[in-house]
Amino acid sequence: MPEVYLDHYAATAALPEVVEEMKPYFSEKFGNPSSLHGWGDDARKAVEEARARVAALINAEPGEVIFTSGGTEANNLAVKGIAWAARKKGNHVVVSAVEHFSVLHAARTLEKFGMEVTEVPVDSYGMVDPESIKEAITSDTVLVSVMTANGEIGTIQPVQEIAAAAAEKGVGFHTDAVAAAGYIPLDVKTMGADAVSIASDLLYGPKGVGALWVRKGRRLMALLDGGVQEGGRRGGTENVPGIVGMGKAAELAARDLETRAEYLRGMSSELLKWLPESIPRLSVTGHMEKRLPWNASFVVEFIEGEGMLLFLDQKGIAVSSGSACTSRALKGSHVLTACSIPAEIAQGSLLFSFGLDNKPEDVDYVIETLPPIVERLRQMSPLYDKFLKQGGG
Amino acid sequence: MPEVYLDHYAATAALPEVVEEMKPYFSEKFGNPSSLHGWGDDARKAVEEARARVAALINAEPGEVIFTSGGTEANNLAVKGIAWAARKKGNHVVVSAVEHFSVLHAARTLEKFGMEVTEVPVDSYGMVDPESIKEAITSDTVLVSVMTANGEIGTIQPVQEIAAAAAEKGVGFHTDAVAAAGYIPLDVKTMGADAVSIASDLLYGPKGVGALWVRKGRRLMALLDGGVQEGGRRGGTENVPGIVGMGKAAELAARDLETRAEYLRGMSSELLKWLPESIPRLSVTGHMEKRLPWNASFVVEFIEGEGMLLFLDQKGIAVSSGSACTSRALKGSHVLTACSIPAEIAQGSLLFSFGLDNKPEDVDYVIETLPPIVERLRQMSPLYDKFLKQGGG
Amino acid sequence: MVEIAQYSDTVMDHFMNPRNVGEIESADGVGEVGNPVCGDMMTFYIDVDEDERIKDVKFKTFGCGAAIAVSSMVSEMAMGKTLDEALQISRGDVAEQLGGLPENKMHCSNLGADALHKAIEDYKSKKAVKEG
Amino acid sequence: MVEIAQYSDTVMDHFMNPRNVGEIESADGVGEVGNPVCGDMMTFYIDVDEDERIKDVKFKTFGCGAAIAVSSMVSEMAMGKTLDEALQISRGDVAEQLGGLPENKMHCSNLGADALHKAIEDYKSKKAVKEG
Ligand SMILES: Cc1ncc(COP(=O)(O)O)c(C=O)c1O
Ligand SMILES: Cc1ncc(COP(=O)(O)O)c(C=O)c1O
Repeated sequence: MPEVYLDHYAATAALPEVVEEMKPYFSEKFGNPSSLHGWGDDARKAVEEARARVAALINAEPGEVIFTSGGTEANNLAVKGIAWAARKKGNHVVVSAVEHFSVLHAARTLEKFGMEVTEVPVDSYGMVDPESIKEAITSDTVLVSVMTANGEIGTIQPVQEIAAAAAEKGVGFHTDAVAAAGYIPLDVKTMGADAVSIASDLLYGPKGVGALWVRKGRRLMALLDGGVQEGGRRGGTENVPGIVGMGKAAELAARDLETRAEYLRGMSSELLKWLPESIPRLSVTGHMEKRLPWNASFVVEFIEGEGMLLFLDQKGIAVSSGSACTSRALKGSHVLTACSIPAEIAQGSLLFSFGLDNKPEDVDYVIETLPPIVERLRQMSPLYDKFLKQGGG
Repeated sequence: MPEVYLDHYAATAALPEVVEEMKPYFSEKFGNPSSLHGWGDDARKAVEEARARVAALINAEPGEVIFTSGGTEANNLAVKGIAWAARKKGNHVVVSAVEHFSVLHAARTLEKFGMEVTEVPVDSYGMVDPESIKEAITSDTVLVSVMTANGEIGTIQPVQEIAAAAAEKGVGFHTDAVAAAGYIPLDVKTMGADAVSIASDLLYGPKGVGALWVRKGRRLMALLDGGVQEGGRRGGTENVPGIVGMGKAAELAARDLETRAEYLRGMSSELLKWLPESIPRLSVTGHMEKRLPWNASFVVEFIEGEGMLLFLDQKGIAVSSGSACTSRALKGSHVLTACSIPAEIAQGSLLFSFGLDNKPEDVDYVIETLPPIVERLRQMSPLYDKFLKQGGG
Repeated sequence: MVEIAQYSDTVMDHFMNPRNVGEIESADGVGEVGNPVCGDMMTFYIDVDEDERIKDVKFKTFGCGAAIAVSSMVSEMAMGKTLDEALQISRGDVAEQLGGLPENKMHCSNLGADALHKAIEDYKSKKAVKEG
Repeated sequence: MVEIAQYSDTVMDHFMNPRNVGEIESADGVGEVGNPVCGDMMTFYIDVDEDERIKDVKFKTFGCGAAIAVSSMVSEMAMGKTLDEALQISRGDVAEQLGGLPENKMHCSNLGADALHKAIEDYKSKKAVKEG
């Protein structure tokens, strides 16, 4: 049976070069970067080299990059850290309705502490209108956070325009680039953001590492209090091997960005084109043009995602879904809801996320494998029954 | 030249078995534990096995263990998470003066948000008196946090008595066991704590992983908002290889606890005995009996720690110091200050932390190497001059 | 810690090869429970013989793997039982027969017994109307 | 990002092999700066010839590697200079001669020039007293 992994948004395999680069930092060059001896020196140099590599991916200054334990921590640090540091200036935060939970729930925590949060809606492609950001900003606003691109539906946001809208009103702007970094060019010198989150895993680096870039001079309250690591903005002994791995992954991602994007786009656009042709009542979610190259996301009517996942797994195909049943919290995707997709249709969500290890044949295999699965589940579905009886089909 | 690493408190080398166990989780079993397919299953099983192993080290239920990015995050989660979850009940927190910064500074952040913090003093051995905890608790107190043992001076606290004092008043009790876990037996069923922090690094596991045990039913506000990973108490894609490594390290630490402790105690007690005999005006810090087996800490009068570290590094010996100049924040150790050691004497702090890779000969090498270094630095010291002129020596 | 979806072999078997999928045209009783908006919806059809025994049962289910497996198991358990016996089938029995269900699926997806009971009630009320 | 202690080769050389360590008994001028409580303390001793030139300089320092290297470098820079020239030696010059100092050590450990200037002032005030 073929093994076709199409869930790179959930997890990627670290590249061999990345693992190779990390290796010595577990047991040989195992020092603590704060230590004043040879072991400490080796670790410190490795961390600073990784910092420079990560900075280069987004054209930032190394001194402005803070390493974290992942995208979630980077987002929490940005949202809470910037809002709290500015809480004497104002108590209002603006986010989009399609942010990742690490931004949305961080904002909800701010609410528990008396801040106000405006969730700006999106259109049916999941796109934020920069005008609506402008309108949401009040004299009390201290932070706008809108993601660079959404991983679930692939939609790339007009961040530059949103940044300009925030800047015009003198408000800090954070963008979660976890799903985008390494796949679309990002340049902090021109994008106008004050803080950018990235994660290692989507770059084929190790899990458990991420980074927050924060523009020099932008005030930030630490989330993990402790020592003065990371300039006092993130305490805790540095995860040296993880950081080294992320550094290597960022270097490779920067080097290969265009070829990777082109390769992934080739496969995803095939699937985006052919799957709707092979399966009736299946539609693409997200924006067709302003779209991450690795993302191919759909909703399939009358059936629910988990069943598709389980049958696909039996055929060696790994994907994910935004359906309620497939989420551990048993809630349907807030992103699909924000795109005005009815709840029962959102239950049939399917997300194919392409990666470097995929081959064009994988698309063929999916196009061959999925239709009978959908058909089988539809045959069991009372909704499909009703649809047919009402003359659909 | 010998290479004598005596800074295991700052960093340890991951054991070969640990690295071996982690390896497949970077690029082969690289799945996301939340994913509903074979790759996800492998990752999920690995994380749950690691959770059981970490739980076993402190005789806890696996379901009560939350993985974090290290000791610092575990402490921040415990202190802020418990205090914030209980903020409607009261707004007072009690900590000891010798806590790690990840507890002390977390408490200071609570202060910024309107909570009150009492720092309970210690005696000259760094020991907390359970009576003083009782006295510090008010009707507004929601949390007491006192570490199991202090890594800088080795002193083991009377946690059971402190836990009893907190329980008597119905107050939650957290203990930071980062420096103690794996070296003294810990049993959450008898110690009476509500939350216990541990870190992987001191167990010869990888950096960037830690865990917080929280008694079932104890309310906790998440610090990293996001997905429902870790039961909704810690969002973010799990650091699977790191967690697997910590699991293995915890398993080995539990298995070998007694032999390790005995072996380390043998070396550290030699140094604690002989160094004061070889160098005048050098004293042991911390408690002589209630002491972590790996710790040998001293202050050397008239000279400053960094100079000793640099000369020792030249001789292949790696240690650390609590002096102001050796800290990145350029502040002297708050632990030594809390033990009423005068600031100019605390500048001469030296911390030897023994590890499994040390040999008894390492002690001899230190005893042979350190005295001429101290002598040389003293010859340069105006303080030593004054001391000699005042008839000391 | 929240338990995550991990299905027993029996659940997987009933999901992959569900028994009694389908519809009974002009069935003696029909029961529908759940709501596609919440993610799970089941329709049960029964035919009943003179001895008040379920002589045929079919179902259609929209929902996750657990929901489908539950429906299949309920249909198997109900087949041939008297209505009174069938009304004794509880959610707990179904989960047990399936070798357990993930904790977070116990409530939302374990609607099969409810749908069956509703079909029985439907049969009874239709009969009452006929006889009344 | 806070710069961490990373010493240049010149700093390490002056730290490991400091020049002019010691004391001058009944020196023409003595200058003491710093405070052991803060972690750095330096005492400079100078002897001055008839042309107001520093003919000998010695120091003792309590403090970190940078403090010792700074003292050594200042002593070398001062040796043979006229007092006026020696008064021109600034903290910046010293750091530059050392090939740079870590940023966080620039302020606290870079007291050597101050101690030298204090010793020169001491010499001058003693001379004024003698001549006055
Ligand atoms: C857009 C976005 N932001 C943040 C995160 C959180 O990253 P992590 O799970 O590495 O903490 C994700 C994870 O998938 C993401 O897609
Ligand atoms: C007692 C204690 N608590 C917490 C920590 C923080 O652990 P980490 O640096 O792994 O975040 C340390 C680190 O040395 C420690 O010694």
